[in-house]
Amino acid sequence: QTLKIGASLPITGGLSVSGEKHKRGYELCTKLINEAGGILGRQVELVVSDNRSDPATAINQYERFINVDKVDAVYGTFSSRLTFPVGSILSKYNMVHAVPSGGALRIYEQGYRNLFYFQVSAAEYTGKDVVAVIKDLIPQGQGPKTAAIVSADDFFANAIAAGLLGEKVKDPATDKEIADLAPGYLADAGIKVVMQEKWPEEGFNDWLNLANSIKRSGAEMIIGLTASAEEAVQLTRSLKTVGATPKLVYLSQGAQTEFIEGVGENAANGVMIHTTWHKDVPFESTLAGKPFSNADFVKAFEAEYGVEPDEDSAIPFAVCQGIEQAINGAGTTDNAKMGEWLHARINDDPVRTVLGRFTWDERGLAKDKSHIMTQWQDGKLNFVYPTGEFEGVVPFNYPKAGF
Amino acid sequence: MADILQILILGLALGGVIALMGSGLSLVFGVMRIVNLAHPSLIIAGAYIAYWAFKGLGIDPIVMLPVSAAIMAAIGVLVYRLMFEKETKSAKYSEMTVLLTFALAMMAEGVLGGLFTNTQRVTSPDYATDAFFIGDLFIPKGQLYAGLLSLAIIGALTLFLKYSRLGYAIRATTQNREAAELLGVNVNFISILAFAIGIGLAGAAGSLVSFVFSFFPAKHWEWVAMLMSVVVLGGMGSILGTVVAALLLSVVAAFVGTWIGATWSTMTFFLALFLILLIRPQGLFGEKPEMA
Amino acid sequence: MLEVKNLCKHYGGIKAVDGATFAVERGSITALIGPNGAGKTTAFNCISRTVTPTSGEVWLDGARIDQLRPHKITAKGLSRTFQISRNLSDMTVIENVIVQSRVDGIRGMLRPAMSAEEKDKAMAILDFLGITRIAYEDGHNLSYGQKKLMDLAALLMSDPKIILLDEPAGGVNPTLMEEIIGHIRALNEKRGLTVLIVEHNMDLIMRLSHKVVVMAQGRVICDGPPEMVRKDPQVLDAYLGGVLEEEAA
Amino acid sequence: MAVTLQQSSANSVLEARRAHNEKLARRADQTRVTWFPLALLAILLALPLLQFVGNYNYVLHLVLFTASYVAMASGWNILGGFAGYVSLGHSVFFGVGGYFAGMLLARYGISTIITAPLAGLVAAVLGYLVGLVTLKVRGPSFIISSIALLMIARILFDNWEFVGGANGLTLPTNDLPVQWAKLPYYYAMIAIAAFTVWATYRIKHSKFGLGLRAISKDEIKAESAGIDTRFYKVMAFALSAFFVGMAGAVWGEYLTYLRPNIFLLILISANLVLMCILGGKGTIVGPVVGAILIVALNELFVATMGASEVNILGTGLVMAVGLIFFPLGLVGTLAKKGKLPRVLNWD
Amino acid sequence: MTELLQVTNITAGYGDGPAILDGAHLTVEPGKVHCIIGPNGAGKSTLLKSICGMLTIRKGDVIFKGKRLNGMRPDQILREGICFVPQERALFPKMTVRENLRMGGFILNNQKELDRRIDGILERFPILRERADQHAGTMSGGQQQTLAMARTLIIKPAIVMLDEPSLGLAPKVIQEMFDIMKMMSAEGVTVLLVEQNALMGLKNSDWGVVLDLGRTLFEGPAADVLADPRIQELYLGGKKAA
Ligand SMILES: Nc1ncnc2c1ncn2[C@@H]1O[C@H](COP(=O)(O)OP(=O)(O)OP(=O)(O)O)[C@@H](O)[C@H]1O
Ligand SMILES: Nc1ncnc2c1ncn2[C@@H]1O[C@H](COP(=O)(O)OP(=O)(O)OP(=O)(O)O)[C@@H](O)[C@H]1O
Ligand SMILES: [Mg+2]
Ligand SMILES: [Mg+2]
Repeated sequence: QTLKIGASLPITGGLSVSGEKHKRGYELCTKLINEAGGILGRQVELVVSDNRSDPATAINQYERFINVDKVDAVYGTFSSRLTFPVGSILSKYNMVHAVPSGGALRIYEQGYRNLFYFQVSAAEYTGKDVVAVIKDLIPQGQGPKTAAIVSADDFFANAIAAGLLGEKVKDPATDKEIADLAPGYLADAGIKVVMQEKWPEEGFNDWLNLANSIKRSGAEMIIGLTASAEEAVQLTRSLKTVGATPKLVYLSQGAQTEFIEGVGENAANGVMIHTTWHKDVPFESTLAGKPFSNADFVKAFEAEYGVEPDEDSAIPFAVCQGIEQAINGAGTTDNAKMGEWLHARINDDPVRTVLGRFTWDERGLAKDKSHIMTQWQDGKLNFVYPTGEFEGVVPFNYPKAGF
Repeated sequence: MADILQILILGLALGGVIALMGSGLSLVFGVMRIVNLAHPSLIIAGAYIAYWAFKGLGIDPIVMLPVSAAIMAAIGVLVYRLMFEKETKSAKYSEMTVLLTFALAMMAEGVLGGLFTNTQRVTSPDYATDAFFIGDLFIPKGQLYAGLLSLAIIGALTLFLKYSRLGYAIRATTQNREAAELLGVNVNFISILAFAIGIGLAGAAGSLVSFVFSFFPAKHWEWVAMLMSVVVLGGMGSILGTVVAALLLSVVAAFVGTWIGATWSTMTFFLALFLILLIRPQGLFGEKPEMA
Repeated sequence: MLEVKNLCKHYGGIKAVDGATFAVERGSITALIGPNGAGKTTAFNCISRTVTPTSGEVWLDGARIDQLRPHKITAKGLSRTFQISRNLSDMTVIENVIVQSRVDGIRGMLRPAMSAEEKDKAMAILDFLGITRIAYEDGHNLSYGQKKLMDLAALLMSDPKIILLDEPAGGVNPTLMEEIIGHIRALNEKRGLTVLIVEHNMDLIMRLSHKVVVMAQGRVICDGPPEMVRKDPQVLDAYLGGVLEEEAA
Repeated sequence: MAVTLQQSSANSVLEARRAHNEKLARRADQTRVTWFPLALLAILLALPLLQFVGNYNYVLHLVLFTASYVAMASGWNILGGFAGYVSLGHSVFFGVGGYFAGMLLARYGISTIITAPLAGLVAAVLGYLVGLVTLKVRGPSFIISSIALLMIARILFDNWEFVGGANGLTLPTNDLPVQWAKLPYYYAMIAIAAFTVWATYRIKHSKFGLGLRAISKDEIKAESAGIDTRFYKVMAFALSAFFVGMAGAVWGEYLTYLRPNIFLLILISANLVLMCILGGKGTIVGPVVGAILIVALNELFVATMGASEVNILGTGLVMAVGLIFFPLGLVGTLAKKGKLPRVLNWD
Repeated sequence: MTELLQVTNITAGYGDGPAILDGAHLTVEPGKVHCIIGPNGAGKSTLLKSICGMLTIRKGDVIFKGKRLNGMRPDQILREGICFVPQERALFPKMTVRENLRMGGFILNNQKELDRRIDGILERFPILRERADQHAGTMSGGQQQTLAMARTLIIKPAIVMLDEPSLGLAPKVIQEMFDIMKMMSAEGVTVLLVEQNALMGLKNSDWGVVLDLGRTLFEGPAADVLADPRIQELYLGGKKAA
């Protein structure tokens, strides 16, 4: 009898680029597990449904997995905007909710105990690592003094912006304050925000104007918090067209191959992006009980799909590893037991994935992890930070030489 | 001052492209009474043709324009024969066609998604991310070329419709199919022709759009409302109106986007639509509906 | 009863109606005639307010109505037909007819669409006009004359005080027309229905109307009893052409 | 048969004409059935009994989902089907209803099942106001204005921090065990759907409904027939918004999540249109049949093809084929051919 | 008898509805004026529509100059030489009068000749010349009727079929209209008209046809039709005449 695992993903619609990659991550992992004999001796059957980037459909599909397909476990979906609604239904059924993407703090402050986030930390705290790069890698006094923050009106992007700007995070339903992030990472680092702008989630075309405003603000650092790789491409291309000359550009998306394809090597040069994963980081993990390094993952992925993986496939791969280890660890597909097992992880006995080690706090946020900062250099995405922790770190390019 | 001028330039540059995207829509409505909700998705199809030629064969999208227009026109013929030919006799023609084109939009999205995946694409000829710098000001080359070409195409088409024999036949068929047929017009052929021209225009627009905006199959939903607003504001079916509305709104949107906030720049299009409904329901250049 | 004062309707440079003044007395049958393009239909449109007059006044029963919306005018008891029949497709002929019956306020709106009495009345009217067989036919699938008849039936349904008929005889078979004339006259005599009629059929006008108003180029050029108008040289020249002599011959 | 004037008298021609007319005359509609919808309702009310023998949550979910669409599509039908104003923006009222009741729930803990009529009323008022502006134009312009309305609502809600902006907000879940958690919403939604269908029936068979139908064909004619077209239209808009708003209210709590991009989607509006058209616009049973059909079809696509472009392609294809072969909708086309099963004649 | 157009026992109807015409026949002789009369809804317009190809003929034949026309499209039939002016909505409302006339000569390939003929027409109908640049849809009922009629003069077909040409015309214009028709027939154009203004119509015609019950009840010289008391009573408003 097979062991069924369901995942609802945005294969079509606005989030489809990442959704498709998530599917690959889940599929590859499942395939490798099955080749190694499955979980608890059972072959794994992966059920993927397309939710068309629509929250209501996503909820519907998880409910279908649980009630009709009678799955043994589920994988999370892509993006905060889908994870939020799915969270409540999975909590109702008390399924382990392994979240590949959905970093907003509010998701974890609802009191659910079945959440396990497979990324570094809540998006609100991303700014910490950005500022750290500036502090650690740029010589004293040469760092940017002013910044322009432009962001998509998106869950994830808003959350990063809130951290950078030091805003309060509130639950609009009850107006309860969840966290006060003041004064904000930028203020901390002595960077003044000279321009701030948001664009709507859908239907925005006026990129040149935005880029023009950024240029005119004269900001030395441009922070572009885009919701998708597509927006990152648009923003970068427009900055190039208007001839902006910042010293540093940080984008929240753009680690994907689509980015370099869309903007070209020159424009991409020096653009910094935070990620949870990078192909050159020597993470060690286990798969089906055997050691499985990050390099193994990259190799397997290339063999399967003919392209290099990126973050959007690595994270779901890690989610799949986590569920596998949880089932094996708990010795059952009883989700309550699996949840207990995952919560019981400690630093010495963590969940080991291609994203590194994971242990979680009460809320489901990973403990003691930091982002990997990457930078496009001559058409390649190199990882530049943290220095000193792993092999393969490449020197940071600064300042950026135009687009 | 330079600021204002710059924003104006950017607005106009964007407006030129939007004008071409909208004018195909306007044309198909003007001469066929079809509100083609699928127009944006067909523009995307045209853009994919340009993209494929650019990536695979290294052909410049502007060079590709006539080809992609021709291919799309051919597709238009096919689509018309399969979907719309039967509807011409329906009493609910205009409403039916709205829904049919809606279905067409979904099918196009599905097919394109299957062929090209949902990854975002853009063609990147050099001029696409370049600009003419004049002192403090700059004019983006890509937008400029696209805008000028758009206006030229629209102009040529308008003349064709107004003065050529086929143009007469097309307009006559729209206004009174039976009468046109009784006067010797092969109305079915004319309908196919007109539809093909409209879709061909989508193909042409697609070529130009391919280096101005990035696109993926599902992108058309974002465009549809914006283009429709432009068309209504200009006056349903008036190509000149569409062009003026597109330029006007783009400029206003540029100012709103800069001075009030980028979130609100899209809003310009929709608010303008409501405003025009309040004060001049037939649109800027539309004819006042005749009562009795 | 109905007074039109100095009515003007200009379309750009075209003066469709240009200062027309005439009155329709209560209980009379008044004919409005004139050459093609004289502005008769436009005058009707202005009276029933389907178009907005450029200037001028329209009074009904001592109240000004040219500011009212059309349905209000209809509610005051003025109903009209259209020269080119406007029928409601996808609705049966009987529905087309019953739609014209009066609805008062929200209460009225909630009444059943077709009460038994209304149905009987509608069928009686259709029967009289000889079109019972199309009662359940789609209002669109009618011959030209049938549409005219349906319009007339709808008009009779609403029990108006005054009706405006725009070429009711156009396209209607003469034999049937005879009966319709008889009916209109009966309504006029028995119930005091006031009628304003536009027609080109002079024979019909002469026999039916008490008074004739002649329009040409947007203006009223002559007005009086039929016999007088018929002999008016201006009318002969502008409108009747050589017809009269021929008929006389 | 061979009547020629040469041989017969005038009277015999009149006689023959009568017979001829008799032959060509079309009959009045067949009578409707009422027992069938009532029986259907009874079955649906009893359906949750299944929970005693197993977990049929998903079945309940599907019925609830369908019921919400029945309510919305029937509501849409008042404006789109009767009055002929096709709106692609009705999801606005879905959203307004959802948010209004949802915020009441979040702040004051009053269940949306209680506040739904109020939410409907708020949607109706909004519909009334919007209608005053947009109902000035007909046909394509109106359709587009409705899309624009949706876009405006979307942008406003996306930026309205009080209701959580683009990020939305979560609503508290109820404390019932999983087995029974859906029931309150299930019954509420069935009740709303049944009420809506009944209401559309009443509307269609009133003077108001007749007036709306006249408006949908020729507004000038309707106006000169004494119908206050402006008032009728705006009322139709408000009423149809009312029902959609009610459905939205309950849907919000059921999902436990409010977000602009759940409610304010053009695809939801499009679904309403599609359901009415496929089922039979302007008929009572049409939206019901359409809703069942579309939801079932959607399930089929999701279940068999799971994912992807095929799904969109399939939906588009079904829509196109349906429109081409059943231009009056399933119910309308069958009725025209006289092949409509009697149980489906609810008019 | 040398007939130009022969309609034998045709059956026709709308869509898949009942047969409106059932056993209608008609003989059209060259150069004459033919007038069809009959009560409302008899099928007169339907007959003309069937001949010109707007409706499919279910049974029977339409033979024109020895050629069977069944199943041909209206534009093809026009090119054969049969021109039809329907009863309603024959114009292009958003085109000007001049453009409407230009469309009337659509099948002509010689643009110069077309312009010349249009000028000729405008000369003949001052009412149209005045309005040459007005949209046809905004003209009065009678003006539109005149335009529809005038448009047929641009091409010189073998047969002109007119459905109630006198509809909505002022008495003076009606007379002119019949004069034009006579002139056309003198020029060799055969005229087939349907008239409810039956007395007028028959008086100006050579041949009369009575259509009722979807079939032809009587065919004969117009004078015979006028004289028949039964026809008088049934179709010509006979009580008065009697
Ligand atoms: N919308 C319009 N735009 C421009 N001119 C118009 C419009 N409507 C009417 N006209 C002009 O106004 C004049 C009066 O038209 P109207 O229809 O009132 O004439 P009428 O007396 O009813 O003629 P008929 O007997 O032919 O029906 C005509 O010359 C017509 O061309
Ligand atoms: N479009 C249509 N669809 C269905 N039935 C129609 C249609 N048009 C006409 N009919 C039917 O065909 C019959 C004959 O119509 P037709 O127009 O031929 O009559 P007619 O003799 O021209 O009458 P009139 O003198 O009133 O113009 C009518 O009874 C009508 O019900
Ligand atoms: Mg008139
Ligand atoms: Mg007729």
